[in-house]
Amino acid sequence: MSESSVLQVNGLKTSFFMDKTEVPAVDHVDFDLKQGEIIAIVGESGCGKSVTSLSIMGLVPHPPGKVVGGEVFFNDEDLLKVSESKMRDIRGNEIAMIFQEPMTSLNPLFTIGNQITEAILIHRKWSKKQAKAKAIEYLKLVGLPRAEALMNEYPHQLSGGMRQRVMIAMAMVCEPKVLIADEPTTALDVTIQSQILALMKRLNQKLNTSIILITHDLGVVSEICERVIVMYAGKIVEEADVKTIFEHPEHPYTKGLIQSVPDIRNKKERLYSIPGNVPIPGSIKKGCRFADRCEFVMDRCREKTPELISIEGDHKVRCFLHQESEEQN
Amino acid sequence: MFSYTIRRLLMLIPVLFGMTFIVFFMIRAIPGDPAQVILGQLATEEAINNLRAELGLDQPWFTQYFEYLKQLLTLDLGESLRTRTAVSEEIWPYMAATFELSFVALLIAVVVGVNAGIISAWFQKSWFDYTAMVVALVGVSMPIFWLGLMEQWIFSVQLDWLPPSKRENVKNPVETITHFYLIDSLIQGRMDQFVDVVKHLIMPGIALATIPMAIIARITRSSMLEVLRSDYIRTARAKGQKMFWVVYKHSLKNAVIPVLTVIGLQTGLLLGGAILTETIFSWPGIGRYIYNAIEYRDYPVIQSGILIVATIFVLINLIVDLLYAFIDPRIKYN
Amino acid sequence: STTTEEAPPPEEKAGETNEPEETKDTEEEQNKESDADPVDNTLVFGRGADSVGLDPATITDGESIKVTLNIYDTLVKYADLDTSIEPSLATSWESSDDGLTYTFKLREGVKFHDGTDFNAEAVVYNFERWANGDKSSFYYYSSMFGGFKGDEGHVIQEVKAIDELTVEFTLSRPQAPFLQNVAMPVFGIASPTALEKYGESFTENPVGTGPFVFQEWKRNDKIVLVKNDNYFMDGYPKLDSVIFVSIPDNATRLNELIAGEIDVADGVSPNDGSRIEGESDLQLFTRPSMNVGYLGLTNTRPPFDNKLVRQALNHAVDKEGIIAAFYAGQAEPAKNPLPPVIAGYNDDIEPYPYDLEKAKELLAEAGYPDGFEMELWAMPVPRPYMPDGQKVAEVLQNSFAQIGVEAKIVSFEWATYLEKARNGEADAFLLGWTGDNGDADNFIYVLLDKDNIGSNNYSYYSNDELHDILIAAQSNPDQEARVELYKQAQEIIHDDAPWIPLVHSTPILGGKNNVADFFAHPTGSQALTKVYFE
Amino acid sequence: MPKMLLEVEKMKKYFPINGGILGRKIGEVKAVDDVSFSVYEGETFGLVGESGCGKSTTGRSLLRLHEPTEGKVTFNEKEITSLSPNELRTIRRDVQMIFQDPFASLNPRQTVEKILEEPLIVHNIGTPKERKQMVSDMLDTVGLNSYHAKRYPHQFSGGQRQRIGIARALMTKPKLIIADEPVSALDVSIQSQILNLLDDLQKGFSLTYIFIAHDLGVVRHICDRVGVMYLGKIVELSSSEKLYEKALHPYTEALLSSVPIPDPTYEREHIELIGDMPSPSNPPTGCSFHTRCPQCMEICKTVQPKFEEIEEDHYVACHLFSKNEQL
Amino acid sequence: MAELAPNKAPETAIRGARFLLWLEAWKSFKKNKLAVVGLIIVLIFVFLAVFAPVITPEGINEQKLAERLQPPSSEHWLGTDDFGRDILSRIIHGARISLWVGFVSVIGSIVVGCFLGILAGYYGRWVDTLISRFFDIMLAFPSMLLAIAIVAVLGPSLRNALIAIAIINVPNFGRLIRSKVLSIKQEEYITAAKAIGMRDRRILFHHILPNSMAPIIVQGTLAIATAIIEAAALGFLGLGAEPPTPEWGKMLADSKDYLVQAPWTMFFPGIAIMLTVLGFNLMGDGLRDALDPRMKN
Ligand SMILES: Nc1ncnc2c1ncn2[C@@H]1O[C@H](COP(=O)(O)OP(=O)(O)OP(=O)(O)O)[C@@H](O)[C@H]1O
Ligand SMILES: Nc1ncnc2c1ncn2[C@@H]1O[C@H](COP(=O)(O)OP(=O)(O)OP(=O)(O)O)[C@@H](O)[C@H]1O
Ligand SMILES: [Mg+2]
Ligand SMILES: [Mg+2]
Repeated sequence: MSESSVLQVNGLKTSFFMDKTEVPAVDHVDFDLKQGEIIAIVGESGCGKSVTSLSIMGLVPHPPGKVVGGEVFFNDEDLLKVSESKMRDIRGNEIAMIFQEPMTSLNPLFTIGNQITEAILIHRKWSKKQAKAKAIEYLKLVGLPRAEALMNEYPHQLSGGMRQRVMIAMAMVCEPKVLIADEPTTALDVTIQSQILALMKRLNQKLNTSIILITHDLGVVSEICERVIVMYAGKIVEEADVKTIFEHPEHPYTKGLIQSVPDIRNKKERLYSIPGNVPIPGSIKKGCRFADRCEFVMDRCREKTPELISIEGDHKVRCFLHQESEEQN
Repeated sequence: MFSYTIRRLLMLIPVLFGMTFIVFFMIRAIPGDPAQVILGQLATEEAINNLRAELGLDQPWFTQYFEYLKQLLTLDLGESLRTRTAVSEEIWPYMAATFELSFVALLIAVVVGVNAGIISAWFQKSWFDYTAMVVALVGVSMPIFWLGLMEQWIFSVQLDWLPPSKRENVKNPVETITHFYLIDSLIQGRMDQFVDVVKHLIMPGIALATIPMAIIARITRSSMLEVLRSDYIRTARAKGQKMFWVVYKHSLKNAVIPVLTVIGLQTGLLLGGAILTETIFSWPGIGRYIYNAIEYRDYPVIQSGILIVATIFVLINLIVDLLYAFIDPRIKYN
Repeated sequence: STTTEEAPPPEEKAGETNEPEETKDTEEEQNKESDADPVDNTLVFGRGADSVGLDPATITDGESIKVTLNIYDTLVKYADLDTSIEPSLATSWESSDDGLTYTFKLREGVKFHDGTDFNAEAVVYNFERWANGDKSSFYYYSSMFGGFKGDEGHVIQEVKAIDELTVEFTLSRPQAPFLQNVAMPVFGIASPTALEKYGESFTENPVGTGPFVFQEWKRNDKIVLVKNDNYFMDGYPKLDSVIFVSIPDNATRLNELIAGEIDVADGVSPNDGSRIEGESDLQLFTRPSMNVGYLGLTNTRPPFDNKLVRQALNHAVDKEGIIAAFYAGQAEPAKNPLPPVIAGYNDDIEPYPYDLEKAKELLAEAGYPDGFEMELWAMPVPRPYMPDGQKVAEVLQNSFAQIGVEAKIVSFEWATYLEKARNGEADAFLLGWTGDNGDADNFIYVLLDKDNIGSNNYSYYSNDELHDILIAAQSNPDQEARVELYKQAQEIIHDDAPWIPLVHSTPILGGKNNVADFFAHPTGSQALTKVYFE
Repeated sequence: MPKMLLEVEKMKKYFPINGGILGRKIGEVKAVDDVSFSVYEGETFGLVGESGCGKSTTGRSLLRLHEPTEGKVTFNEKEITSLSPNELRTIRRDVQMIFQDPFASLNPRQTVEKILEEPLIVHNIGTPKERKQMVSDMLDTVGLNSYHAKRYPHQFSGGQRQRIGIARALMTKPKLIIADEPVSALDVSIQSQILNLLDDLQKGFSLTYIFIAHDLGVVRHICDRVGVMYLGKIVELSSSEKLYEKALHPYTEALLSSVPIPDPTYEREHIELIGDMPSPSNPPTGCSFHTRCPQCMEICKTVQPKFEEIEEDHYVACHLFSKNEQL
Repeated sequence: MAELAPNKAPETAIRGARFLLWLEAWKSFKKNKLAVVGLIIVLIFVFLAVFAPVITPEGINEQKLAERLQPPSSEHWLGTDDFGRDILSRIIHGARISLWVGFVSVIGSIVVGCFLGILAGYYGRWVDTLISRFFDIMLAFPSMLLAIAIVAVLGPSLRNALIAIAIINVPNFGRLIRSKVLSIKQEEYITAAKAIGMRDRRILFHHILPNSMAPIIVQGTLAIATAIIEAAALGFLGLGAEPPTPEWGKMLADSKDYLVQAPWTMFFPGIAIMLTVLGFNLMGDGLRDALDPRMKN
């Protein structure tokens, strides 16, 4: 475990068992998260982003899902091996998580106050009063007006943006080392999205919390992240710092993805589009999972799965195009 | 909320009105003349005609119907043709008997059903889940008159543990105050009678509870399963909350609405008189009261009995609806 | 006279009544009761239905009579096990030779439960009350005594108190079964004071002179009677109290008996007889048979208007088989409408043998060589004479089928059943009768005379010759002569075959072993005066 | 100047809110509140705005899928708002819709073939055999194969379903297509496929689009003219070039500055709006944006700004630019 | 999102496309073991019902009073009843009755319920108010009492019991359909259908009704179960089938008195009712899971 790493994921593999066949949703994912860093995991719907984060939290729905391999090191412990009660101590306390749907992620039948203080009282032996004060403090911290009044309100009385702030407050209230945010802004309007992103950035700087931001929006990535992991069909296909990804994408998928986003700054005559569709998980048994949609596909792409290799510093790619050049070098 | 309640109560009027209409004309379509029934087979034509006149049965149906409605408006439920007593006076003991039995049945059904449902959902696909659900299915598939007879045979005839029928030991009767024997025996400090009453309640209670219990267990399970899959449950778990509290605090409250609906409907059915159970266990409840009235063509009793049962049914379901709003802050009736 | 049994059609089955009334007058008395701890010497009598009312004059159903019989006394009463006449409120009586005057000497020192004296005036009061009856009440009075005052056929011309303890009845025409009739429990003498006091609600506040005093009535549930300490029979009653509880379901009632919750179970289904015998702490009571169960054929409906068809069907019934299967042997096959215990029974009649060939021949002769289709009505409720009408119907259906007669079993609710049958809508119907005064007239005239078409003559059988005989028998005070007339009547009936007489059953009751001196009376209602626990 | 195909004048759509003891109307949601615009033949007209601002309601009211509360809609010189139900049905042949959720808008129990054939049946076009041919041609056109014809919607991926939705809209050879967020449910890589397809079809069939979206990038890419909606009103309307170069209305500006740009090197100032859009059942007085406007003035709180043409073909409703006010 | 591999042989494999949905439902149904057990139970009873005359060892009505109440033996597998009739034969024939009552009454309720439900759901306004209130009234009745009263009006017979059961179930279906119509009316594909200019009636029959079928089938299956029990209950009260019809509830009532003496007479008809009802319930559950994707886990 490197010095500043807070979380280290090695060879994580999580599968779903449907009718007794194993469908791997996350397949050998490795990455490091450093202290105070914001990394992004991007990729299209179904590529395994959420499952990765749930695996880290030990919340993969079981059945049908199960983490079948790998390690997740946190505080020198493999989270995949610790007991459920130990894991409960970590959840929400040291690693917190917020979810995509602010509308449905809060329990509609309990007040905001109740839900935030609960998060505190699970982990801290505080009085209700103390917990309440802390909750109000955090509601203010995430920029919610009328924090005291909000404590007694129900989620449905809040707008989407407010709810997402509450979620963030709830996640941060125990001052976790790591915050996993699974598409925290996808359901929100752009104006609200930019508020939330700014908030996360602020919290990251102020509390030095490491953040894993999961998204499919490359714009969001470029706004606040330092490092980017691109996933495709359960595997990491490219990893690099944010500038490199946008300026020198190496994997054909990453390239295609970046090019197919329409930009508000200028009108392209025609958008680039990657042909075909994202494969059904488990449908591709051998070879590169992008092969069917790849412009540069070679015979070997269909036969063997390329490794994720480092091409330049922290820049890693999983593609035979680069493996070759590596090998030649 | 208040105005919603008022509106619902107003809506009750046409329902009850329609009800009186249907009941009134339907029971008069049943062949057989109450005067004849009352007087028996020895009665002369003349005697029957006299009695008919006395009871107002010789009037055209519509006249009789309007008379009846007029009566109802003054909250007069009429007089039993057979016992010549005001229905409003004589109905209470039957209602109480039914309430008491239904309450016990419902208690059993809810406590067992809800918990079985919760545990099944929590440990989905475990042996408990499978067993509980198969048992529940067998429960709903069981003809309860059969179950009742089997119970009697096993527990009172073979094992002699429980009294086979009725509400109390006739030789040691409960002195009635409220007509709820559990309460009556308690407030008089007669523990022996209380135990006796409880013993009498067990078998019919279970027989009556079987079906609602099974239904409640099933609905609780499916409702819980849905809730357990929801995002906010994941949130609760992500906070580090214990599964027990996730289930019993976060999930149950959310899952309870459909369960409540079912409980409301089932309560209505129970109160509507489980005639078969009441017959088998000689339970002097409202179901048999009305059933007998049908046999005797005791029109006022049938009319008022059904009207009261229906009103209670509708009211219970209204209360259930209002309860939703207490449980779920999103529901606002305006 | 008429019966207890039929009149009350609906009442008896799973019937239940309903009353709230009970509570008020109950509570005080109950307090007393719980202090007294009546458990020890209390008899719990389980039966199929609740009573309808407790004013004996107005009731018609057996379940009411079972109770009133224990609250009231009649002038004369039946013996414990048959219908012979014994003194009761009247210690002696005599009749004039022409049969038009009866003089009763009354018992001295008898008091009603309300403390008022029983005397000749009270008797007169009661008879006057009945004779002036409102037409919608007192059915028994009018049917036993030919209507009310002023009616043409009214029998009791006058009832006079000769002195404090002597009453004289003057009849307008001789009535042979007069004493039999007066002994009927429905003519129990009620307290005039109480009658005045309670008016309409007397039926819920009965006051008589009988062995037991009414205490409480919870409709559909139970009636509680307690010992009359001042009863005129010395040392009686032996029980402290009696509780009549209604348990509609036969099986449940038996379970209650086995479980020891009740002491006597009425209306035990014949099949359960063996079960009771099998229990060491139970005993079986049999009620001497005084009934008839029959299949009535509506004589006005084709093809039953054809005597040959009726006779053919008479040949097609295996009575022995039915008795073995559904009466558990507790019955004897019937060949007459009269049960054998009743004077006038014609034992010389040869029953129609069970002979399907013969039946077919008769059918062919009647013009139905291929049989026909018919409806066979089955009673929906158990009766002592027919514990399970449906099953008997099934057996009949099965044997009729063998002679080509396709019977469809039909049933209605009891009230409807009777009404429709009375209207002559049935082809063939199961029914029966329990005698209530032990007189032949109470069977043959009531059930088969043309006068009673539209009433108890459900089969619409009308024969003028028979009518003349029956009327003659009614007013002839000479018992011998009457017996002859009834024997003659039975011959006519046998030949005309308006019914298929099926059985005379011996109804059974179950009781705890320690119940002693319980006499199941043939009329279906018994006084519990002598009962005690061993 | 190209021909005007559709003209919307002062259209309003209020949804009633029921309640009270007798369930009467106790209020209304002003989903669309006085909207006017016109669409020219062959162009793509975009409607953008935050969720709930009334874009879909506007689109649907045009076709009278919601009956507009007030206002006039003229299509091809026919006044849609006053047509009889029968005439309306005929008009619908020429104006078709594509829906946001490609799954929800396809009947799950019909095969693709059936789904596509239905518009033809409804409008009595062709014999069964011809119709079959037309269906298979159309499938080719939208990039599916005719062997897909016998399948059910759930057997397709999101992008393919949206192609089916598009094919259905094209079956009757309409002139105008109202596309209500046709790509917002799709993944980026699929989104670009669909956008390209729409582009191609526009050329091939000489279609006019009304394109509703909340993604400003997509709108920029595909639209010729854009209307920006806020709380039931169009606050700015202009050609897409002008709008993206130099937005006038403070809301548009804020909106544009909030869009994350997939370019980490690109620096710009964010205009952060405070709070959320007010409820359309209780809109603010004056300018409906004044509660969140960074440049709010006193007048904005009371007086509703007029929707005026500030420059050629550039309409704005804002007091900052109001000519009258400045005079 | 699921994409079918495009290189699979198309045309032939996909013939009978209408069936495809059912095929898929069947596949998911097949996986549900309990549901399959239910189906098998139901099929067995259906088989017994259809071939009753062929397979029963004896006729249902052959009374042999001499052989009454015999315990199960090799000759009479389930013993004989109080008429000496073979219980097995009667139970097998009874399957006909119960299934007949179940199916016919439920189909009756569905037809009437659908008609009223569609009227209410589709036309709304006062039609809806009227019909809905009518359903409310019907539902507020204690259902068993209502059935008893109806039978009392019509006279007790199997047919009338069937009618009574059908009547008391009408509002259940009516409400179901109404709510389905109302909710489907809100679906986007209905808007889409309107947008292509489709007439209301076509929308109703081509879109709304077919999409309401699944819940009706599910509810129908479960209702058959209830109907069988209700028929048995009416039979038990003596308000159902006429003798000697071997209706199970009636068989139970008939043998009630023999519970101790000859328990098999009471035991087997009870088991038959329970099994059949269980079969339908299991099947209904399975169908619900298979046809209603929301219930899938
Ligand atoms: N509960 C589940 N049961 C079965 N398969 C699942 C389940 N959850 C996820 N999967 C499968 O795992 C794969 C990865 O899903 P995941 O939710 O991680 O995708 P994602 O990248 O988060 O997509 P999105 O952007 O849509 O959230 C998907 O293909 C999905 O089919
Ligand atoms: N059928 C309806 N009944 C009542 N209110 C409605 C109805 N449809 C829409 N609304 C309300 O009208 C307003 C505008 O809705 P609309 O769907 O047009 O917004 P939108 O701009 O399309 O939003 P989105 O981006 O979320 O699709 C919203 O506040 C909505 O709640
Ligand atoms: Mg996800
Ligand atoms: Mg919209």
